[in-house]
Amino acid sequence: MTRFTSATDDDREQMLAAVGARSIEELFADIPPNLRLKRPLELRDGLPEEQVHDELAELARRNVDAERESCFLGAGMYDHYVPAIVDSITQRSEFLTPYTPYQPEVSQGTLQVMFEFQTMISELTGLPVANASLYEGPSSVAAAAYLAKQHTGRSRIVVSRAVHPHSRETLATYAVGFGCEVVEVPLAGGATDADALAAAVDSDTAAVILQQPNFLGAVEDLERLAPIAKATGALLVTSVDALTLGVLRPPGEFGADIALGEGQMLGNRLDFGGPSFGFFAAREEYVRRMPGRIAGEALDADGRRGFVLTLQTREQHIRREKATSNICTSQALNATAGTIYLAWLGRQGIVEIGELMAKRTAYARKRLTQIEGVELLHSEPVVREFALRLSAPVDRVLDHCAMRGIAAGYALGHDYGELADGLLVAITERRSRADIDRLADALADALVRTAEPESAAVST
Amino acid sequence: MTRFTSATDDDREQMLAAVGARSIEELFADIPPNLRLKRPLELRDGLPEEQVHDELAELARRNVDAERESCFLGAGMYDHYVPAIVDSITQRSEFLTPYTPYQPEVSQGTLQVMFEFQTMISELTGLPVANASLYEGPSSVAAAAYLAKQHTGRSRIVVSRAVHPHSRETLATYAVGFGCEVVEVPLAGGATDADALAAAVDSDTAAVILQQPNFLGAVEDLERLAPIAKATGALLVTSVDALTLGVLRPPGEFGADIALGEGQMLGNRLDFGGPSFGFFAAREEYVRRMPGRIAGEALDADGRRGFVLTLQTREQHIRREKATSNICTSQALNATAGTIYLAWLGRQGIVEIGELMAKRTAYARKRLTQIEGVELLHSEPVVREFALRLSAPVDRVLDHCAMRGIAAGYALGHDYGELADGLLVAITERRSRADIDRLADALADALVRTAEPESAAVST
Amino acid sequence: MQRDRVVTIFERSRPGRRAAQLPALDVPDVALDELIPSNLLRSRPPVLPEISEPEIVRHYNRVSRRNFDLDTGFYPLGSCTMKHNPKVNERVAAFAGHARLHPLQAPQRAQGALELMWLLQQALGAICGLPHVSLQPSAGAHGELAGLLLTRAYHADRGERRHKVLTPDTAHGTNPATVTMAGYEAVKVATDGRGGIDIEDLRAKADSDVACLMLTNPNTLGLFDENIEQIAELVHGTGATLYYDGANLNAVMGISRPGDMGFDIVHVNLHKSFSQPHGGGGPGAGPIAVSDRIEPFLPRPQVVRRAPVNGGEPAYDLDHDRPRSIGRLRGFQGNFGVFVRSYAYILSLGGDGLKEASETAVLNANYLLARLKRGRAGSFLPVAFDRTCKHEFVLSGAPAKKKLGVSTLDIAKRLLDHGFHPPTVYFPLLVHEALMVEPTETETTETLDAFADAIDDILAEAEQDSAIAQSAPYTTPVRRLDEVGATRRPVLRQPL
Amino acid sequence: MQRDRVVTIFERSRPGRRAAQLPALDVPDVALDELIPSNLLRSRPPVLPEISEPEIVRHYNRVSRRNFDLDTGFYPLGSCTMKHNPKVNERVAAFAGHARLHPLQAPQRAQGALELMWLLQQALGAICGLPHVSLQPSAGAHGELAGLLLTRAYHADRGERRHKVLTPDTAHGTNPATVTMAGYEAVKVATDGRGGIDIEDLRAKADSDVACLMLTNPNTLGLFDENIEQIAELVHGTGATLYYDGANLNAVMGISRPGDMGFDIVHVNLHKSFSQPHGGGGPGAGPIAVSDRIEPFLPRPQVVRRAPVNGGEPAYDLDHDRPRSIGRLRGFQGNFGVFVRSYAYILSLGGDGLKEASETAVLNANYLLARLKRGRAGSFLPVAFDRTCKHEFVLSGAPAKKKLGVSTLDIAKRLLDHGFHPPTVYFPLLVHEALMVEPTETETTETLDAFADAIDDILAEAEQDSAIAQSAPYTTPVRRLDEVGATRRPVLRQPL
Ligand SMILES: Cc1ncc(COP(=O)(O)O)c(C=O)c1O
Ligand SMILES: Cc1ncc(COP(=O)(O)O)c(C=O)c1O
Repeated sequence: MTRFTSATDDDREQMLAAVGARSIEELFADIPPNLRLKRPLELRDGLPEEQVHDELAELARRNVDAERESCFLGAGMYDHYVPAIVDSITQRSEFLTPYTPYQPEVSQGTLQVMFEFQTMISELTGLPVANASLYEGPSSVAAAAYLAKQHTGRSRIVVSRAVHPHSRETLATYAVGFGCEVVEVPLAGGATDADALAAAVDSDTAAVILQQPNFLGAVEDLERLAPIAKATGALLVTSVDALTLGVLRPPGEFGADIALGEGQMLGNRLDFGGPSFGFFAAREEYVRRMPGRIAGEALDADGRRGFVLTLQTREQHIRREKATSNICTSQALNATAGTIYLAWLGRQGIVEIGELMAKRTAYARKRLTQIEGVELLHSEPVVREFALRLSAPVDRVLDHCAMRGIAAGYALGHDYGELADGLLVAITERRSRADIDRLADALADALVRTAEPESAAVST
Repeated sequence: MTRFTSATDDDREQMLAAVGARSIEELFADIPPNLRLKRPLELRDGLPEEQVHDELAELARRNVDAERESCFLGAGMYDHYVPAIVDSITQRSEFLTPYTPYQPEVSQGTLQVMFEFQTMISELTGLPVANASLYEGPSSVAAAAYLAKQHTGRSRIVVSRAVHPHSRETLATYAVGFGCEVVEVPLAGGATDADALAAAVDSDTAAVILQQPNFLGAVEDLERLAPIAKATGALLVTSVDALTLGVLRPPGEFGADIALGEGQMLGNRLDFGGPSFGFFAAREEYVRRMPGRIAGEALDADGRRGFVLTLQTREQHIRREKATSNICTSQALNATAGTIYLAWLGRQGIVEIGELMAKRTAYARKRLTQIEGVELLHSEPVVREFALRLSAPVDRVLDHCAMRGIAAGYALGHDYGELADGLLVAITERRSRADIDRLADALADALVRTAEPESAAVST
Repeated sequence: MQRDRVVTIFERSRPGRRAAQLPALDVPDVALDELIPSNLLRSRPPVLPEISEPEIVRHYNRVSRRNFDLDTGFYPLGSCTMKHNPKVNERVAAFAGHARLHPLQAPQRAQGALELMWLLQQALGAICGLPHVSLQPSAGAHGELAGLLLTRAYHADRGERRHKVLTPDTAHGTNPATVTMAGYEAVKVATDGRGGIDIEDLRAKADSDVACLMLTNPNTLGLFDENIEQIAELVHGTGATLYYDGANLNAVMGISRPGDMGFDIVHVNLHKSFSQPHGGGGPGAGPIAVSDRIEPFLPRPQVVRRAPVNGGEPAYDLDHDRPRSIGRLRGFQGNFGVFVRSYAYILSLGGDGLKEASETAVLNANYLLARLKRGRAGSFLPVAFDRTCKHEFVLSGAPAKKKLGVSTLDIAKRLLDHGFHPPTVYFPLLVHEALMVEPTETETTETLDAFADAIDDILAEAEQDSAIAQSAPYTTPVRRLDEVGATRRPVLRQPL
Repeated sequence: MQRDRVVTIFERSRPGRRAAQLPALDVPDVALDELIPSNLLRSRPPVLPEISEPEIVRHYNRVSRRNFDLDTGFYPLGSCTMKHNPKVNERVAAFAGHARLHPLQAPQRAQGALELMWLLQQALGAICGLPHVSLQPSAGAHGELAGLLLTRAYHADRGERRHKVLTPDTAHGTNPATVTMAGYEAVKVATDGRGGIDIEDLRAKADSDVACLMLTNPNTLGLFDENIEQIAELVHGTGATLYYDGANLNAVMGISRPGDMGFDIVHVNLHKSFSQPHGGGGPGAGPIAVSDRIEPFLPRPQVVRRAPVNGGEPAYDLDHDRPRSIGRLRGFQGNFGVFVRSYAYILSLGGDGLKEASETAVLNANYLLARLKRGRAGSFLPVAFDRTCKHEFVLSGAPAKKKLGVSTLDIAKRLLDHGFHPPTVYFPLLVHEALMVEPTETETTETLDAFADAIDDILAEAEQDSAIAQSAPYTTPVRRLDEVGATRRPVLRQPL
């Protein structure tokens, strides 16, 4: 008997008797004998809880996390502080352990949070409708392309090279399935090349996908790009960083049809990349094509206000092969964390955090580019992340900084062959001026040392 | 406005208007002006949550806790594993945030847990009644002495020198107040000297206090000591380690009048010594003199089963200067943790953990005494803790072991001048055979090195 | 559960209140429009709530109490495996070494995380009987999509283009929905009299244009398809792949392996068989296990173990260099936090424990079914296919509807008043007025008995007065909601 | 709240079930009676529950739902300062560096913990206006005992033996109870017409046999004693000490300091003013702050800061070498986990924030009082002393009882049906049918308004039909319980 089960030998006997079976094996008689596993699984024996704890603690210790070093890594996920109320509320079994609110009468908690979440996302993006979450950022980009294809009947997706590489790759993966050609618009400096965009968009273009701020941290000139993107009737899809939307003009105001994004920065842990959530907002006209759960207000039999899952005829469990998406289990608890985080941040906080990041980022950008061997990769406006060029091999510089307890940023060369000397540096409200100054020192030091011969450098 | 308050400037104005005051200061007009603090408190400015988190994390990092070293420290508190359900249940706001269950109709949760706790303590100790918790171990010893004094009208308390030094010191502190003489019975080897006990007990003796297992880890021969202790009508008070009561005969079966103890080992964190809880069980005849809250079953107006605080006429809020104790706020949440832990451990587990500790302790005792320079301090039977004599200065040995990531035990010399070479080593289910073997290696190594001249030793 | 009036967080908001306090500005102040052109700046802050910490806590605490949850009561939601979520999993997932690890941390500084993923891959491979695992998919449906994209890549690699994917009529909705998203045509296969695949129908449809057959086994009727070997042979004969929807893996862990049954691709719902809490609808994870011939196409990056260098520890790495890969399905490495919990779960149970879990799940289901059969459910809610079930079973409420006038929905709603979460209803579609009951292994016989009694009570009550069930529930935070009205005039956000 | 039938954990127990799984025996097996004489061994295991983890979780989850809690609703329990408990405090207290630190760890390896304690001592000293602090006492009453033992030691040191301790008739029960435990005789001092100490009565009783006057200021009527300077002079004139029961410190933080008022010894309830959650009745902590002349007698050990060696960091230590100390009051160093939370709270608020907390606490109390006065409470529940109150106020239910036939208890019970925790009732004893209301600073005006409305509704209802309140509550998990019966035939444990 495991510690999670209750059937004692006595229980088993009594239950088998009630079933009319002589043995547990008999219950599996319908499995052809040669398909039955004749030996134990190749797994270790079960462990007491404390040993499970200790083994996981040992694995965790072998990771250098953002508690142990000063983390300037971003590129889609960011080391923001998750307030304690987020954990204490999401760990309540009432939110943690139920499933999708199929029975609204006993799921008003989850449903109300969804409704509040949708309202917040709608407010942030400046678009009237939002769903209750998707898996995460990049797959939401692919979902938007699918919507655009279904909606327009067109088969080209135009995507800026300044969109997150993971989003572009995911889009490409999905597009092979639903049958779309993906066309990439090059960069001009740090931003999307407007002329190339104009050239790329044609009458078979279902969607144009941009990112704000883009992967290199640049604030795209959406005022200029939006009309170009929409010129031929394509849907304008913007992938946005929700935490910048206290200061940046929301996509809805630029005429975006869909705004979506990664939700990790909203009260979710880094968790080595997941689970987090994707959000997805759109203009009214797309609501019946949106993927994912949507909560709506409803009245009960006594006229009391409540909430239900609504517009379910979009969904796989009703429409099956005609569904607008195959998504079922999504990321409700992560979106709940996002909701609590946004309530915590509040109307003032969302602006303040954007301003704080923008000002610290400006400081960091200036401070770091004063270092010999460091220059700006682009000079576009930025909010929370910016790109540099280093005069020494980026990976070696990163290793040097790591030895000093600093994750200095992300090497752009992983994704952009043409930017092999590029470093992407992210700033959050957790990275103080002192942290930035320490990064500057480490970077300066690393650049000097990595200029030295390898052997000497290694001995540090 | 702090982040925990809601009164905006507008709120304040509106509220002041309702009160009919012009300013907040006016509300403090009754404080004589020269008693008003004219300057800010000498405290730092308030910090954002994340900075509070970071500062506390930094302080925590400067402690070597049992997650970071192999901990053989015991002497009253032990590094047992606290199962995750204990935290997840006690962190539910329903248990965490209410106060003493003064309104039973909306406090059935707390009251039921108290009732279950009392039942478990009663079962463990073999005594019919238990209260719902006291502060912790040593002050519970003092509380028992106070009860004995009140009950018998006598004024001598006889305590074995094998009782925890903190208990003896606390007793001495309290006894000055309630006016009792405290008489100590010496050790004979590792246990209480039975003859000396017989000599110490007289007709003015209110209580005899023994500890099981005693501070040196020895299982006292209560069968022999109990009749001696009770010979003149004194109350026999035993301080017990609850986690040994799956294997050790319970105090109630030896005729103890009161059994009490420290509750930390029952699902409570080490927490550098607190908060934990004290438990207190007694024979029926003392129930109306017991200190602390007691829950009892009761029926409601509709005949439904419920629980209430009962026998409150013992308590300070009813009886004031005639109360049997001054205790008010106690350690309810810690006792709740204890209740969950005991439910988790269960009828089989309480025996198994005792047996596991006893067998590992036997192994460790044998293994360590094979080391050159280590010998048994006593050879009494032990369950989870035992005492050694070292041939080198204990503190230096401990420092050496600490450098190897091992807290080797507690130096008895702190409390027993005559045992300056004594080391007390504790075993829990967390200390594996491999840990014990590592301790043996470290100890052997330390004994060799501390025999060397100081300077050489330090360079390790 | 809380029955108070709905108040949203926005309705609790008052101008000027706040919970967040951010670090003070510690760098030179600059006007924002000196940094960013003002036409790209927001003119009016988004209307988020203004509320203090204590009030946020109270709000969500109160709201939470309007949920039914697994830690409070029985939740036999068929197909969802609502088993206990061990609390230690939450504890280990919260370690800073996991929770605050950046996904782009260099592999040499994330060895613990990569090893954990590798160990989980190994374990899932062993359980599924297939050698290669990708943890990337975010849920079951995502795993299905991966499976069909893998199928496409496999066929393409062999120079084939196939257009159809077969799914049984009992399939979960995600199966056909995925077929469409993956650019295939969904073709339904019929169910035979014993609740398995109708072999004749399959034979008729399994032609060379079929790319894949997606199957659940035990299927959504809770029945093991005894003909699985024949099915596999048939499907493989056409050159198609065989996909295993692992939602029902909880019935056969350590007992029978999909790989041995002949499946090429399997998805595993970590939020079902492997105890990840359901969170109100996620997060979950849908790792896939595949056979050798599918392996080259697995998503990128893949967690690999590199041979030890200089006799040291083996090194774990992310392999991006997979030229035939279908590519990424999402950002970063997958739902790592879910992997931690499920790996902890597997460690807790071990091989024997997993097997015992499946045995007990099946025993509990058969016991509950036997109990129900003996009562009024025997006549009013008969089991759809009268065989030994696996971890769940499907009842038909058609007789109850006809004879008593109470529908499956009515019975489900009335169960709420008895303090139980209802089973899955109206699925699978094949069964009229279906009630799909999955007790899981972590329930006691006492709970199963109480549930059977409640069903019996409800039917007995309906024999007397069907109106009671028809208007149930009565004791829940709200009563039946007007879903039709909600769809007709959708209110999807709060007007502010 | 849950209204289901009571089932205890023992009643859920079934032979053979279990949750705990312990590490396997990894040392040679020996029979237990080879290690320990069999007459000292237990013959029959204690009857603890036998139950699996999922069932334990469900049990206590369900049981928990039968509690009213601060995170769900307003809890104006007078004298208890039920302010919000910041969640970050729980987070930082759980760090392994705190939670798994052994109390006997060598000071050089526990520097963080000792520094934290030292910083908390400093902060409490600053708030109290007294230079020396001991954190040892476990709660307020324990602090009181410490205070009287210090008083005794102080007098003894001067060769004096005094026998009496004065407490006002409004004093909390712990004050006189402590007096007795400390071996003194409790002498009551009367209250004057403004709710303060009756100076004449005090003068009459303050003779040279008085060891101490224990005072709460603001007192339990919520009123600041304006004559405190005169009182201090009078008491000090006799050579006695002046003890400050700090339960009401939440009214004056940063505004007025007990040390400046002339108090020699102060206890602070960390579970009141400093936000430690109340836990259903603890844990708390009752640190004491004292003046120079009391310092030599402080409990042992004391956390001290030693001057930096070689210009390094200062070292924190436990000083056991205090020859005039009263000794220990408990094991180890006190309720360290509580210190972590309260220190985090002080860091969160800072000096200004603490002052604002007190200001708002007082404003909220006066506002609520004003709101109540204006309604029916004005005539049926008049305030006992009509002055500006501090953080709380006391109403008298005597008129309601007389005119409406509803007692303070009835009103309290009826409040439960309105979703509020009642105020403290029947304390202080001085006030007939007392209702002691402490809203705290963390409540909104909306909540205060709603509470005032509820009181008004209850009184209005009682004007129509007093029987309703007399039999309240109706909506709680249980209704009024037979406390008399429970005392008469106590059932204090479950028979097994
Ligand atoms: C049989 C079956 N298949 C597939 C799925 C889809 O899995 P997920 O919800 O994880 O996407 C489910 C989940 O409900 C299911 O029950
Ligand atoms: C005025 C007053 N004094 C003393 C105490 C005793 O404090 P504690 O409960 O912490 O022992 C209380 C607590 O209720 C109180 O309100």
